Amino acid sequence: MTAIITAILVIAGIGALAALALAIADKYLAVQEDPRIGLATAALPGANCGGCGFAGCADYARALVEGTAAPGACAPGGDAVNAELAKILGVAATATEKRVALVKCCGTRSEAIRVGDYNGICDCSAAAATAGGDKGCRFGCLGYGACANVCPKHAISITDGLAVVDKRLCIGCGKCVSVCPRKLIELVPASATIHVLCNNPVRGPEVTKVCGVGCIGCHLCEKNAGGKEANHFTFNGFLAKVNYENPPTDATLADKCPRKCIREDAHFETGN
Amino acid sequence: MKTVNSAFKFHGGVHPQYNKDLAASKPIEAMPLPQQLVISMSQHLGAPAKCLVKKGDAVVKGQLIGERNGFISVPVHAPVAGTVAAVEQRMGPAGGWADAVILDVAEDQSAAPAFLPPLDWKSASREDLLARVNDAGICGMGGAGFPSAVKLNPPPDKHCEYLILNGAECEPYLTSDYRTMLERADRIRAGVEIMRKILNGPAVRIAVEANKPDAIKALEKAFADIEGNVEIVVLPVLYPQGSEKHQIYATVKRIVPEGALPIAVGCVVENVGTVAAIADAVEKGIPLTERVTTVSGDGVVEPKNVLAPIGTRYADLVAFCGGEKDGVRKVISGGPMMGFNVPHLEIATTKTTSGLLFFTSAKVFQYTSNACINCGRCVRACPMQLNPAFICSAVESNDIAAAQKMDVMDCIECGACSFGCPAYRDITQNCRRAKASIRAAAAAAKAKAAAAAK
Amino acid sequence: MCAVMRYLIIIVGAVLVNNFVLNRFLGCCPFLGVSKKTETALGMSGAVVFVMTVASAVTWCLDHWLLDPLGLGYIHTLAFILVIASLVQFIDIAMKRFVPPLHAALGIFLPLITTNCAVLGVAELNCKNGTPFLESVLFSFAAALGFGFALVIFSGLREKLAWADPPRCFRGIAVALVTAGLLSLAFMGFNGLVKLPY
Amino acid sequence: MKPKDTSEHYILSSSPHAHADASTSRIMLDVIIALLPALCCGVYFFGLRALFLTGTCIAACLVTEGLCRLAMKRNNTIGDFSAVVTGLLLALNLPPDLPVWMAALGGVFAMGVCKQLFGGLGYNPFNPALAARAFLLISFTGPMTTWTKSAWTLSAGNVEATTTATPLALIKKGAEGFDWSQAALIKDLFIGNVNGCIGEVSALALLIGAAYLLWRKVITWHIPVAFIGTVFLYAMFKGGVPPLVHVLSGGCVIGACFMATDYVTSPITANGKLIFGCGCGLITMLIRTAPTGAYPEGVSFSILIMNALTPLINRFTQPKPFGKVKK
Repeated sequence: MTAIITAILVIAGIGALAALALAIADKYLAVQEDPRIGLATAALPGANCGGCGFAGCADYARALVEGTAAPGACAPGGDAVNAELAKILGVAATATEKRVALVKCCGTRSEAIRVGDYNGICDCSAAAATAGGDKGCRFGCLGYGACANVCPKHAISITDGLAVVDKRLCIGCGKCVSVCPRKLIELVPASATIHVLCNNPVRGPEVTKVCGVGCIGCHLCEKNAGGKEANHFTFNGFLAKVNYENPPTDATLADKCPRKCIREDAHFETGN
Repeated sequence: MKTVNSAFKFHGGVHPQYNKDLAASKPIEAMPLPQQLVISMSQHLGAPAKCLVKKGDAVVKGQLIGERNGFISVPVHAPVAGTVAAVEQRMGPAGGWADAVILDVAEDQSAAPAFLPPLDWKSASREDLLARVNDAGICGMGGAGFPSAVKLNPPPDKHCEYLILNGAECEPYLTSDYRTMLERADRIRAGVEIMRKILNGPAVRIAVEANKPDAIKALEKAFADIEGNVEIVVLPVLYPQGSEKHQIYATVKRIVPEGALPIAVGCVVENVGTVAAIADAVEKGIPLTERVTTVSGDGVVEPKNVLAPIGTRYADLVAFCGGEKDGVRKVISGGPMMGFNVPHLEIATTKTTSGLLFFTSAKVFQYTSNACINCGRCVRACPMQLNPAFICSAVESNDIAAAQKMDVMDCIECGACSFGCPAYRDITQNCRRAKASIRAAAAAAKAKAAAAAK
Repeated sequence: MCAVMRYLIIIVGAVLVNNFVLNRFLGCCPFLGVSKKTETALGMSGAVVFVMTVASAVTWCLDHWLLDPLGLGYIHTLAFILVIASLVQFIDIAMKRFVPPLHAALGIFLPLITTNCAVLGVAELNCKNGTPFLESVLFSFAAALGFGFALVIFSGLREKLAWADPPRCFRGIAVALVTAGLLSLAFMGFNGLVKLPY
Repeated sequence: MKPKDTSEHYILSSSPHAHADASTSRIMLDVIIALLPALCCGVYFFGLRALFLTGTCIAACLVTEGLCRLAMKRNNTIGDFSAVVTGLLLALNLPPDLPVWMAALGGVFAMGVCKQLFGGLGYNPFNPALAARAFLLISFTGPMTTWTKSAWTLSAGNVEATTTATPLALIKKGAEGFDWSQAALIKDLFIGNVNGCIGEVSALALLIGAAYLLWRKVITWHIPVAFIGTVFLYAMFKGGVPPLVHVLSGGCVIGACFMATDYVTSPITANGKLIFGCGCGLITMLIRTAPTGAYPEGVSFSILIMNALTPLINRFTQPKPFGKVKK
């Protein structure tokens, strides 16, 4: 009996001493950290995609609390997360619409010509730096998958020498936008259904020389979509561009395009 | 004046097959004028020149058609008389697109050329000479195309102690500098005297690789009675002996610090062809509008050293050399170690086009890369003493930060690593990729900082 | 045998011959967890060296001066865990205050030293062998050094493996475990290199 | 409609457009050629069974490599001869009387576990042949240390004795009163007329092979010289058995010239190679001369341990760039 009591007392005594030491340490050595950092980190999706421009969610959370970043940069989280963040930080939320990446080119290997046999690293920037790239069109998708390699959600695949985004998987982080040497990926509202899949602003004859589906700037789409006043399309040189502030919804526009570079809900099913 | 052997060997280097005999014995030959020239506004390092002509304008030989646009930039002149057919974007040899003047060459070339007034270098002031080098549109003709006027005008706190003439021509196949040294040694001498005056009398070192004894002899003859500290330095045959930093080490044993220009160690390096061009620009007032280009390789009927106006399309150039043989698989603008592949022959020569090589499948190696076996050949070959194997592996794993830590930015892209790689890895291309990515990131960071400052 | 020689043998024995990770298979959790980067591995090694040395000294005193006189040898495991756990907590707090970058790098693995069987293992071994105080501390120090040595070597290997291209199913921890096995195989060469005094 | 492509395309690739006459398979072939003299000596001293064992190892390696690549759905890499080199090196490091199935198992382990599991040639952290040898040694200590058939004669004083032990085993045992410095013994060791693994016995044949590799610039002098030099110096300062005996016996020469110089698992820079070689020599001698050590020979373990240290050595022996300014 005494043995049991001694044991209990000894262990309890050691425990009490250790607790005292820890309590003192906690009081005198503790580091004050803003509790909001933990809250903000927990509110973020934890995908660590880096789309906000910071090294992962925790880093973004720290920047938010320190005031060097504003909520609204988290595309994967969407409105709900941004509202939550704004609540934690005590600022007004800015609404963001879900955006997805769009590859503005439809010149597959079977539609657009190549001007050389590229032999080198399988990377778009590397290919573009070699004699300007092997694709005839100097604005088109090279199809070496730089965007697919950086996509944290594996939403981009290369089909027939062309990058294709799966709208359902895309979280709109924008990493692909910055790695594309041809700068032909754009973040567009997920709700838009009609897209011009071309990035070549030069004159028609130059385009038809290198691509079977390149935009020649014929303005037919604009005419079919209610003319200039309807303001569904804008033009950059000889290149039509969907006005994503006011996107067209008429599915027949795609069929009416003589160059077949207008596609409905390009490549992907309607996202959510 | 004396001839000495280089006593300083830099680390690494490789020995490619030189194959210079294809064109070495062919004297420089001026080619008849082609029907059309494509004169790029971006033939040099730095900002492209600003185009001064428009469609329909008639120009005469030597007329200024592109003006200097910024500090590091050079003007462009019309090589022949003709009419401007268009000003449009064209692809240059390196794959970049820039404005180019498409010039329909006039049949009648009798119109008086618009050359600059000749200068007597002995009586002209240093500033006048420098202005002339600038106005004549002279840039380094060895490959990089650095504006010569900038090079010859060091900042006031720097003094040029050595003027080094680069006659190494370490790239295989190329013989344009060799022929220039052989046939135009007197022009090189005149250029040296002018440059010496501009640079306030530095010592002169003429660096020539040992495999060009004829050129050394010709230079010795031309420079026999020159006064002052002038030496011909015979370099051992080793690629990349023509690299600026390594040539400085091999001739005067000075090491250019990373990220610095040769003037940091009191040196100015200029290609021999450029020196001859400077002589012409000063003494005869002729701007830089033509150059010697070696057309060679096993895919060309008759290899030649061609004196062609700048802007000659490659198709015209090769036609003058008997055309290309059947089965050409690769066309290289420049030398095989550092030159650029071109996809078609519509591309035109620039002030830096030292060679145009055509290779048939017998000389072309097509490859698939295998895993690095860590053999260390690239480490032994790298003249910059980097670790190309590890840099390449890091870049392939998208670890650009690791590559940067291993000093990839010091890489001179000479290709010595890829040349000897038994696994046929794209080491040089990966280094290039890492450098481009680091530069882009730095530019983006700068832009972001600038935006934040606003 | 002179004392210096004896200490040398203890050190060589604990670092190379009976390496805690590669021979006794203690402390495998941090060995696999904190070996992705050499910098972190070095930090972890330092932390373990410190914790193990201090812990063994404290536990030795506890064992010899408190538990043994009271005849409570049978609860020493319990007591050791208690002491080690609070010690690690203390170091955690101190490190957060004084070397925050290292604290951030070690992350979850610093509290995990609490459950690092190597720390408890060395205390148990000392207790079982009845080693004198100085040798206990030295042995613990050397054992921790051995742990750190193995950890740093392994982190180097894993940094190299990050560039490798193993089959999909073996990526990550699987290939790391195979590497650890091969490393252990290599260390078997030291078998019997020195005869430990106990 | 797709526009018409212009004629045949040129190849577009990044510079350099020239390449030296070098390839992985050529290097491996050189190593195989360099190992042939040692193999011939092995066959001469131990009979045709040695050849059979070697064939088994090579076949096991090739089959395993092929099957692994197939299972991984990757390109077949048998053509680069690296599997042959591993098989050959493994066989040369086995006792001639080892059961054939054990040798085959070693080959499977080398290729499957030590190489392809990491992704194939270039990614393995440990030398596959040595790891397999260590694996066999640990698993089948008896057969791996039994030397029955080929006996060698040595003379101690005036007594001629025949032994089935290897020279290193004798050293470990501390053969009393034995004259280690006699010329006949050195000669036997040099020619290979002693007991040991198939390929390690003849220092002469191995040195011929090493000379070939040096001439072909497949290996550099750093690792062999540092390795053998360290063994020599250590033995010299230790006293007792003459250093030359230590260098010539066991796997020292084959290890220094062929195993430690394996590209993949050794440091890439010259300084790193020197450190690596010294480390190998030091650990070898530690294991060999420890009176209580479990193994008479330490070459394979020493190289394996240094293989493990290679990434760290690489880390600390990075070359300094030309013109690098100290920060």
